[in-house]
This record gives sequence, C-alpha cells and structure tokens, in this order.
Amino acid sequence: MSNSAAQLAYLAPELVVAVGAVAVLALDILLPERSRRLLARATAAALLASLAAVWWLYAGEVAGRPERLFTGTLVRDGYSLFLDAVFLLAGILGALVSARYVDREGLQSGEYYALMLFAVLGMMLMAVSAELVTLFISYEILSLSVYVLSGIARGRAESAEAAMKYFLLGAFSSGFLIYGIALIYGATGTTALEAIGAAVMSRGLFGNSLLLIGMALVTVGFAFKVAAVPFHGWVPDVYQGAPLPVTAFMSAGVKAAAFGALARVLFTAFGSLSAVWQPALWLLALLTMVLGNTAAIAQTNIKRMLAYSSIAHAGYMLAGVAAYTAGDVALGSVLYYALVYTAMNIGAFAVVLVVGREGEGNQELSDYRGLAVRHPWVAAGMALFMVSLSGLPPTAGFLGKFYILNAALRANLIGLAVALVLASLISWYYYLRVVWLMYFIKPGEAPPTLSGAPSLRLAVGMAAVLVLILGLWPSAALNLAQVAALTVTAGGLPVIGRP
Amino acid sequence: MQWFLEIAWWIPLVPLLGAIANGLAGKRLGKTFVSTVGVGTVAAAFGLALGALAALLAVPGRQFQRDLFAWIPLGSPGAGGFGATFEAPVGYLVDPLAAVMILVVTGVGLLIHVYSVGYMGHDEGYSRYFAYLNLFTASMLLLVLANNFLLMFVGWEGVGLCSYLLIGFWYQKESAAAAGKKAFIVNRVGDFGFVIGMLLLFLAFGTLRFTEVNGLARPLVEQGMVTAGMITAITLLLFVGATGKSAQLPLWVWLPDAMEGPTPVSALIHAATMVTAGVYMIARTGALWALAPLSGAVVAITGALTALFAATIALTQYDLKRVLAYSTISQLGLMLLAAGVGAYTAAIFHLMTHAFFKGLLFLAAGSIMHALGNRIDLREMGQLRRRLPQTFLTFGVGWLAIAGVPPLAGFWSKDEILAEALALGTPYWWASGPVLWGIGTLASFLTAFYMSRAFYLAFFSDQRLDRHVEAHVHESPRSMTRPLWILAGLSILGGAPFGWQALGGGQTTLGAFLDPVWAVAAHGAPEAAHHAPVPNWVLMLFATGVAVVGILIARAGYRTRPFETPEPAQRTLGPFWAFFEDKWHIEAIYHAVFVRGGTALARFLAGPVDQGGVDRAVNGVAGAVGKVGTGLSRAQTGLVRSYAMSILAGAILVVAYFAFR
Amino acid sequence: MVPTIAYVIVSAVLFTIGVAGVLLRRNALIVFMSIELMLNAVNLSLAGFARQFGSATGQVFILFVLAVAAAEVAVGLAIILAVFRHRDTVDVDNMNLMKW
Amino acid sequence: MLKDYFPILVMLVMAVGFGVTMIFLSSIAGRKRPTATKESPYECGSIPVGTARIRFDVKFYLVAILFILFDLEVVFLWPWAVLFIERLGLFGLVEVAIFVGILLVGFVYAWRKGALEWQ
Repeated sequence: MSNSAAQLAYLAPELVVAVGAVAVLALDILLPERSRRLLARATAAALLASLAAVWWLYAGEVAGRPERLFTGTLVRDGYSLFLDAVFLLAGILGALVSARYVDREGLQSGEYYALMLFAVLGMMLMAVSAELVTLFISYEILSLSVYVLSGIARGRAESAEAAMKYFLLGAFSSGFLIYGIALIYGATGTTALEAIGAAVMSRGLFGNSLLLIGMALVTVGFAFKVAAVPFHGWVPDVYQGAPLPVTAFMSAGVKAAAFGALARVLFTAFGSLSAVWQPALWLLALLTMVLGNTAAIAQTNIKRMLAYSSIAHAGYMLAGVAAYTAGDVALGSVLYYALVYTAMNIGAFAVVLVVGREGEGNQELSDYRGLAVRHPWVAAGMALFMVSLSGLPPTAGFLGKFYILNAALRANLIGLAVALVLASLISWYYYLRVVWLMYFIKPGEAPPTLSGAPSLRLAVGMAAVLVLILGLWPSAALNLAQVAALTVTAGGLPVIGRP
Repeated sequence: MQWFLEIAWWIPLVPLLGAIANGLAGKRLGKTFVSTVGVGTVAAAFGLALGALAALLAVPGRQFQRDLFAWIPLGSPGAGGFGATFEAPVGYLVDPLAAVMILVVTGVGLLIHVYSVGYMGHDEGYSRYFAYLNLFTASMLLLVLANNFLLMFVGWEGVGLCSYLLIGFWYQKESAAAAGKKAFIVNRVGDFGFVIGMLLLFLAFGTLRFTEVNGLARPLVEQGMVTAGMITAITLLLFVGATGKSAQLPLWVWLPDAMEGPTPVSALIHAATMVTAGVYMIARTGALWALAPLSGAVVAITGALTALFAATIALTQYDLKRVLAYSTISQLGLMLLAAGVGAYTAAIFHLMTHAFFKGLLFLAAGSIMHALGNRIDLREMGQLRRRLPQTFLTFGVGWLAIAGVPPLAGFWSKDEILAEALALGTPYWWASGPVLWGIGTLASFLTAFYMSRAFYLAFFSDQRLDRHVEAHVHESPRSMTRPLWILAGLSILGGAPFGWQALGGGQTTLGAFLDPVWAVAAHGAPEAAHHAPVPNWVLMLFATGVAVVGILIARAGYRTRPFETPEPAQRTLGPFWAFFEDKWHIEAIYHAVFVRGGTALARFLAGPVDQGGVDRAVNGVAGAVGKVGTGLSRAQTGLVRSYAMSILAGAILVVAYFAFR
Repeated sequence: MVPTIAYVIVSAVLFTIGVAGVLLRRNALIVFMSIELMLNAVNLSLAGFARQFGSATGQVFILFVLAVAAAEVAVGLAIILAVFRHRDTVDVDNMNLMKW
Repeated sequence: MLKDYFPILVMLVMAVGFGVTMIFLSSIAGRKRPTATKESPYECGSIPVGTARIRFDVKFYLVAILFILFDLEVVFLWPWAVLFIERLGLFGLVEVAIFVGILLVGFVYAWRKGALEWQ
C-alpha cells in the first residue's frame, strides 16, 4: 500500500477540485457576509489549479500510457485528461458567468460554488472510472449536485419545479443504470470494464440475456443524461427553469461527462458486442437530432431553444459514438465535439446572461431584436456562437461536425451522415434567426440595457476566442483528442481483475 | 518575384484585417479612418494580386500551391475505410484561373470601394458597411484562392453571409429584411447540394484538394475505382450549389430581391463577383465535368434557358436595378452555358468583361439614384442625359458593351461563348451545339433590346421627373464618377486585347494563358471534337447584326416618343408581356407549391393546433418544419409522468432490441 | 440453497413494482418512494450475485447504493419541500409551469 | 429445496393465525364502551394533542435529513474497521481520517448555517 500515496499524484486534478469544494464550504462559514464574493474567486482558483495539474500530467507524458490506480478502479490516461480539461473549461466558464448572477439573484453563494465544484468533481471521476461501481458513484455525485443547483433559486417556482423534475426523472433513470450494472455484474462476475470485455470474449457471452439487458439498461441510463430522444423529456423544462448560469454549466459539462462515460463503457467493455449496440445508437442519434432540431424551431424562449438545440447536439455526438467501427477516429471526433460544444454553448448562454435581466427576464427571442445596433460586440459574439452551433465555417462547430461526419463515413454510416447534414440544415434556420433578429430587425421599444460584469464579458471573450481557435487552428486540440481516443481504442489498458 | 506568390495568402488576409478594424473600431475613429482602411486594404490586395500575377508568369507550369498549415489533419494511419488519410490544409493555389479571378475581385472591388465612399457618405452605418464589404472581399478572395473544397466552402459561406448582411443592410425597411431572408433560404437549398456533393467526392476520392481531384478523376474512372455514375452524381450535386449561388433556374428567385441592398453592393456582390462563384467552381473542377457529359449538358441547357428566361423578364421591368438584376441572371446563364460545353476560357472571359460592364451599369444606376433621391423607376426618369452627362456617357458605354457592339468588351466574350457553344455542343440533342447557340443568340438579341429600352427610357424619351426631385438633380461627386470612367474604359478596352484573335479563329491571348489549367487536368482525355461549322467572322458579323437590330428596334420605340402605357413592346407582345412580367408565373408556382403547400402540410402534420402565441414566419418549407416542431414540442407536456413514460418506453424498446435482436 | 435466479426474479418483480409506482402515483413523495424501491430491488439482485460469486464487490456495491439512496433522500426531500412551499401541493401532475 | 422453508411457513401461519384469532375473539367477547380516551391514538402513554393528520413542521424534515445522512455514512466505517488491522495500516487510517474530516466539515457547515437550531 505504500505506493497508494504515489498513485494519488496521478489524481492531482481531481484532488485539487475536491479540496477546493470542501474549502469553499469552509470559507462560506468562516468568511464574513460581505466578503462572500471571494468564493467565486476561490472556485475559479481551484479550477485553474486543477487545470494546471492536468497540464502537469500532460507534460509528464501520462497521456500516452494509461496508468491504472487503486487496483484498477481508476485509470489515468489521455482520455480522462482530455475530458478533465473539458470539464474544467466548463467549470471555469460556468464560474465566470455565475459571479454577478449569484449576487444579483441573492443565491446561497457557498452552496452554489461548492456544488458546482462537486459537480465538476463528479464529472472528472466519471472520466477516470475504469469500473462500474466507481462510475456509478461519480455519476451520482454529479447528478445530486446538479439537481440541487437547478433548484437553488428557491425564490422562483420554476427553479424548484425544474429541480423536482430533474430529480425524479434522474433518480428514475439512475435506477435503470444501476440495475443494468447489477445485471452486468451478474453475467460476468466483475464490474471492471476491461475484465467485462475480457469475460465477454473468453466466455462467449455474446448471447447472454443478462448481459445484453444489463448493457441496454446502462445505455438507457446514460442516454438519459446525454438527453437522447426518447429520454429527453426533462431537458427543455429543466434548462428553462434552472438558473441561467447553471443551465449553461450543465448543458455542456454534464453532457460531456455522460458521453465520456458512455463511450468508455461501450468501447472498452462492450466493443465485441458493437453489432448489438451500434444500430440502436444509430437510431437514437437519428431521432435525437431530428426531434431536437425540429422542436427548436418552434421555440420563442431562447433558453428553451438552446435546450432543444442541446438535444440536437447530443444527437450529433451519438452519431460519433455509433461510428464505433471507425475506432479512434470516432471517439476522437466525440471528444473534440465535446470540447467545441462546451466553448460555443456556454458562450451562447453567457450572451443570454449578458442580455438577461433580473429574475430570468429578457429571455425571449424578441428581446434580441436590433441588438447589433446598440451592442455590436455582444451581438458579434452571439452571432459567432450561433454560426458555430449551426456548424458553419470557419468556426469550431463546423470542424466538430465535420469530424463526426468523417467518422460516420468511415464507419460506413452513410445514411446517418446524410441525416446529420439535413438536420444541420434545419438547425440553420433557428440559429441564424437569432443573428437575423440581432442584425436585421428594428429594436423593440425598451432598449435592453446590459449587465456588464467584467467576469461575464471575460467568459464571452474566452469562449469566442476558443471557438475561433478551435475552428482555425484545431491541430493541437485535435491531436490531443486523437491521442486520448487512442488510449481507449488501441487497447491501452491491459486486462485487470478477474478475467 | 517568386516572393509575391509566397505571400499570396496576404491577399485575403489584408481585407479581413480591414474588416476587423472597421467593424470593431470604425465607429469611434471616424469616417476618414474607415474610408482609408476600407479602400486601402483592398488597394493593397489589388497590388499583391498584380504582383502574384507577374510572379506566376515566371513560374514553370504556371501553378503555385502552398499549404500554410494543416487545418484539418485527419485519420490515423491504417485506419478507416478509404485507404487514404485525409487532410484539408489551409492552403492556396495560384494558377492562371485564380490569378484572373483575384484580379477581377480586387480590381473591380477596389473601384466599387472608392465609389462607396461617395455613395454611402451620408449613411449612418458607414463603418458597418465598409466592414461588411471588406469582409466580403476577403471571403471572395478566400473562395478563389483556396486549394481545396473545404476551404472554398468557408469562402462560399462567407460570401453568402456578407451577401445577406448587405442585402439586409437597411434592415429598417421590411422589404430589405425579407429579401435577405429569401436569399438565405434559397441558398440553403443550393448549399445542401454542395455539401452532399463534397461528401460524395470525398467518399470517392479520399481527398478534397483541387489538384488531386482533377488529377485523379480520369485514372480512377478508367481503373474502375470510381464509377462514371458517381462522377455524374457529384457534379450534378455541385451544380445544385452553383445554381443557388449563381441564381440560375430554378433557384434564381433571390437575386432580383437582393437589389434591396445598397447599389454598390449589387454591383460588387450581385453582379461582378459572388454570383460568379458557381461558374468559377465548375471551371475549377473541369476534369470532373469532362467525365460527366450528362452533367455538362444539364449545366449548358440550364444556363441557356436561364439566359433566355431572365432576358424576357428583364424587358418588362420598370425598376432599373431589377432590369440589371435580371440581366445579370441572364449573363450568368451564358457563362454557365459556356462552362457546360467545356469552354471554360470563354466562361471566364465573359465573367471578367461582365464584371467590368455590369459593375459599370450598376454604379451608373447608383449614380442616377443618388441624383434622383433614391428613385429608380424608369417611368420617373427621362431626359437625364443633360442633367447627368457623365453618368449618361458611362452608362452608354456599359449599354453598348452588354449589347455586344464591337469592339467593346462584351462583344468579344459573348461571341466567344456562342461560337464555342456551336462548335462544341454536347452529345445530347436537347443540348446540342445549334440548340444552345440558337437560345444564346435569342437571349443576346433580347439583351440588346431591353438594355436599349432602359437606356432610352432613362436618358432620352420625355422628361417625367417628379417636380420636387427635378430641382435637386445633380451629378455625383468625383469619388463616384471616377470609378465610372475607369470601368467605362475597361468596358471598352477590356475585351479586344484578350480575344481579338478569335476574329481569325485562332487561340486568344486569354486562352493561351488559361487553357493550360484544363489541359493539365484533362490530360489523356480524347481531344474534343473542335470543328467550327461556320467561320468565326461570319458568326461575329451575325452577332453584331443581331445586337444592332435589337438596339434599333428599341430606338424606334423609345428614343423620342414620350413614354406611355402600354408601351410599344407591351403592345407588340400582347399577352406574352403579362406572362413575362409575372416571371412566367414561376414565382407564383413556387409560392403555391412551397409556401402554401408547406403550410397545408404543416396544418396536416400539426393537427388542430392553436395558432396563437408563436411568432413564426410561415416561410414555405421552413414554416412547415416549424409547424412540425410545434407539433412535436406539444408532446412536451411538462408532466413528469409522461416523461417517465417516455423513458420507460424507450428503455423497453432498447432492452427488447438488445435481447431479442 | 436458493438459486440465484430466484433472487433475480424477485428483484425484477420489485423493480417493476417500483417502475409502476413511478408511473402511476401522483404524489411526489410516493413517486420517490417507488424509486427507492427500484434501488432496493437492485440491492437484492446484487446480494444474490455477490453470494453466487462469493465476491465482495456486490456487497460493497450495496453499501454504496444505500449511501447514494440516503443522499437522494436528503436532496429529494429538500427539493419536494421547496416545491411544496411554492405550490402547496406535491402532486406531480400539477408541475407544468414549463412545457412545450 | 423448498423443504428448507417449511419451518418458516409454519411460523408464518402461526403468527398470522394468532393475530387474527385474538382480534376476532376480542371483538366478539369484549364489551364495547368507547370513551374519548379509548378512541384516541396511542402515543406511548402521553396524552395526544390535536389530530394526527397535521402537517409536521419543516424542522422535523431537516433533522431527519441530517440524521439519515450522517447515520448512513457510518456504514462505510464498518468495512474499514474489518480490514483495518490486517490490510490497511497507516494509509487506511489517514484515509478514514480524511473521510471523517469531510463529514466533519459538512457537520460544522450544517451547524453554522443554523440547521441544528430548533428556532
């Protein structure tokens, strides 16, 4: 056990966030009322420190060779490092967009930031989990945190209702997930992903109904979290009801975490059963992107529109996972898309926050009329995010979609690729309608005054720069994604635990 | 000299920097700054383009390709189903074709920027305007310099974006906003074709680089790696993209409405440059089209029919800018006709001269609008030659050039198109040489007629100006007239030096410069049967005769007579006039099929749904999708139990599928 | 010795009862209790499997599930209370402030 | 196999039978003279106040929530205790100290936030 302490070094990013979360709680009771603003800074500092730790591990070339920790319950590899970076980005942007909002709406800042950190911690642990029990616990750390976060604006009935819907449905679906895990355990006698994969192969469990049902239920559990149709019902209501910064944070972070875990489970444990799950994901992806995009067109509330849009993007990413046969190209495209989506979606929400008023006001599409005239910068940012979300060049969204298309084509999913293009065409209508409203329509009677918190502007700026960089010079990020994907697909993990 | 090619990537970058500077800081730094940056960057790009051309002449093989950085490095070695790893670089390709294009874009663009300084001088959105215009220039240059499809698509969407922004520039006007929207939606149809075509191309070739696509096309088809049907499918899909951008049948509807934008924009984007992107794209991938005769024939006949169709509409219009818009559609049809039969040099030649004279005509029309306080209706003009002498003279030059009167620029290029169409034709009877030539000639005749009609109605005829307007009529400032004169000079001289050899049937100067582009690409192709059934000078004489007759008929009807309705052409054409004026009922048909049909479909799909609450533009198919969306989101009852039910149903289906597959 | 399949069947039945409860009951608290029933059904099958394999994994898993369930109780009760304060009811069919 | 369960079945039958019989016998044998005291709910001998169907004060929930949480976390101490001597050693001690420390932070947090105050 002496090397247990040494193994902790590999978990530096996670530990930093965990310590940060506890520290924020402690600070909340230690600090006097008026210096609560420090909590936002402490949160950002913890996340930045964690990002530095990720960087440190990258520099130590941990990315290329997976390191199994604590008897194989956790694995530190390029995959988890890349995802950690995505979650931390979501966390940092989320903390930045929260600062002013939390003050203005009078939310409990201690709980708020601590829960945000716990949510990030849950995501990061999901990414490093190499075993289903750990994965389930991480999933619940994340879930419980975001349930509370979405209901933290206790003064608003919508927020409470959102939390309740999210909670009841989330607990319901995590029941499926855990039941699936139990059945998989029953079929293979292990919960370690690698060992499950090995057991399937060595014992020929291809037709074992316990295993297949278990796999189906686990897929359902994650499909709920990624908001795939028909498990998407909660998304519009929760995204609309939750406090705006929370929506921004979870729309990107939770989705990325769920995709990271889903892909790792399917690729590592059930790669040999891909013939079973691939067609199912194919269909889910199709339904998700079509329904998400068509329903988004009918929305008049921008939060709700972005909620449906996030469903659609889940469909695109599902297409990437469904392209399993393309191997690391498929997984890499999903990872890259997760990064891109985090930047552009939180960016878009940040602009919604800039435009928004107290008590979730100013969130109708009509509030964006003529924005370009009075606030060219803000409008330019929003236009950039909308263009990126719609997948037009030269933005990051275009490349992200392009890579997924590439993966789908390589996996010979031509029908899905065409559907993806068609679905994006539909999406252009509602994304660019926002651009349209901002640039081509006369402003309404009451000109929107913007809340100009510097942290909010910083978040918009950061997201915009990222969207451009990831669109124009994607090579670096793309290579990282590719390496990350390879650590999972190239069998970087030798079999551990009982075969 | 080589140095100019090394730094050719600055050509789009400089206007882009100008766009950023103007967009972000223009409002604060004042008009002088905006004008200096706006015009200066385009001038710099023009200088760089000239340098690049000079350098290119010294390069053996006349082709220079450079990858700046690996934009999209893709694929892991050995993985994937296509054998090849794929990469899309950010890189540029300078060859004679690209050189001609960048010169046209920066040259004409520069003049129009200068003109805009005067024309837009009093507009509130001055800096916004120049930011958009610079951004457009940058995107267009990216489009023509890109060395692969993907990067070209970036430019393709970029020019589209700027086009919508500029059509809707005066968004306070409902009609301008609606026009931008229309352009947007129609172009999406074209983009869909383009994207799918690009995907198929990638599937078939494993690369999107122009040089590789052109080089691989014939070997791959000959080895049976790619079927001819695939090539036909790819080219037809790409052509769908071209019809959108170049406003051809059946997607032409957006261009006339695009005239809602400022006039210099119409000149630059909707006449001289962007709309020719479709022609350029076809020329760029010539080797593909050489393998798909059916696609070529479709392009040629579409172009020819569009040319005729748009010309008939043009002759019924009263809005001078709309006359020019339909004329643009018609001329673009001629270019595509040439591209379809494989006469790329002729197509590019006409693209170039058209940029000169159509740019000139639009700017002159803008000058008229400027003088008349934004009035553009031919019925409210007349006798303007005395009040606007410079505009009159320059417009006159443009008129003669487009009508095809020798030795002006338009004559040479139009004649070359018609001669090549007759000589080359396509293997299909419905697009054979004589058919194409006949339709093209008829369109040319109509062009001569309707342009003369517009010219005489504006500058001769009787004086029909509004009393209040009349008092303020003034010639435009020098920043506007100077570009007019330069373009007039180009319209006179810009054709003969490049195409005079056609007189004797020999290879033209431009041909000698451009032809190698396609010679390399079509290497190994069977020599096209280039037989001239009729000596070229006979055709030229005939074409001149057609133009002159057209002009003379219009002169008889409109020059001296006071204007009255029904006007002479209307009396002659009888019921046809109304038919043409209503755009052959096509827009009505579109409206019935897509807008009303879409709405009906939506009603059917969405069922008894209340109409209130949702502020939704019922815009044809988009509206239909919107209705479907509304219908779908009605399933979003907000009730936890229904969501749980949906989750359970999904779970049961997934489990059932996994377990009992 | 009871065969493992018996545990699995009973646990499946319990799970189904839980699912049915979620779908059929309107009181949020009872819906929540049904979810807890689902979790405990899982625990039963875990216990069965753990006994079959003689491994500790399943038992440890049960402990974790219990802990998670407790945390869910805490969070769930707090959320349901928050809703009750706004709406004076915990009927889930009344929770439709947001829809479409 | 089912034979193993026979005693349980017997036990079940006896338990149910006894209960049913007793209730049945008392209902036919006993005299019914209800008074207010007899009708009132039985609460461990103390006198019930008001109706049983009242809304409980939120404070009860709060305490219950806290109780459940801290009660259940103890579950994790048990496997640790079982393995502590043989397997875990000093590292295990540090680990559990951290675990309890985190719980402590939570406890102090709840305390300082006033969750334990009855007012």
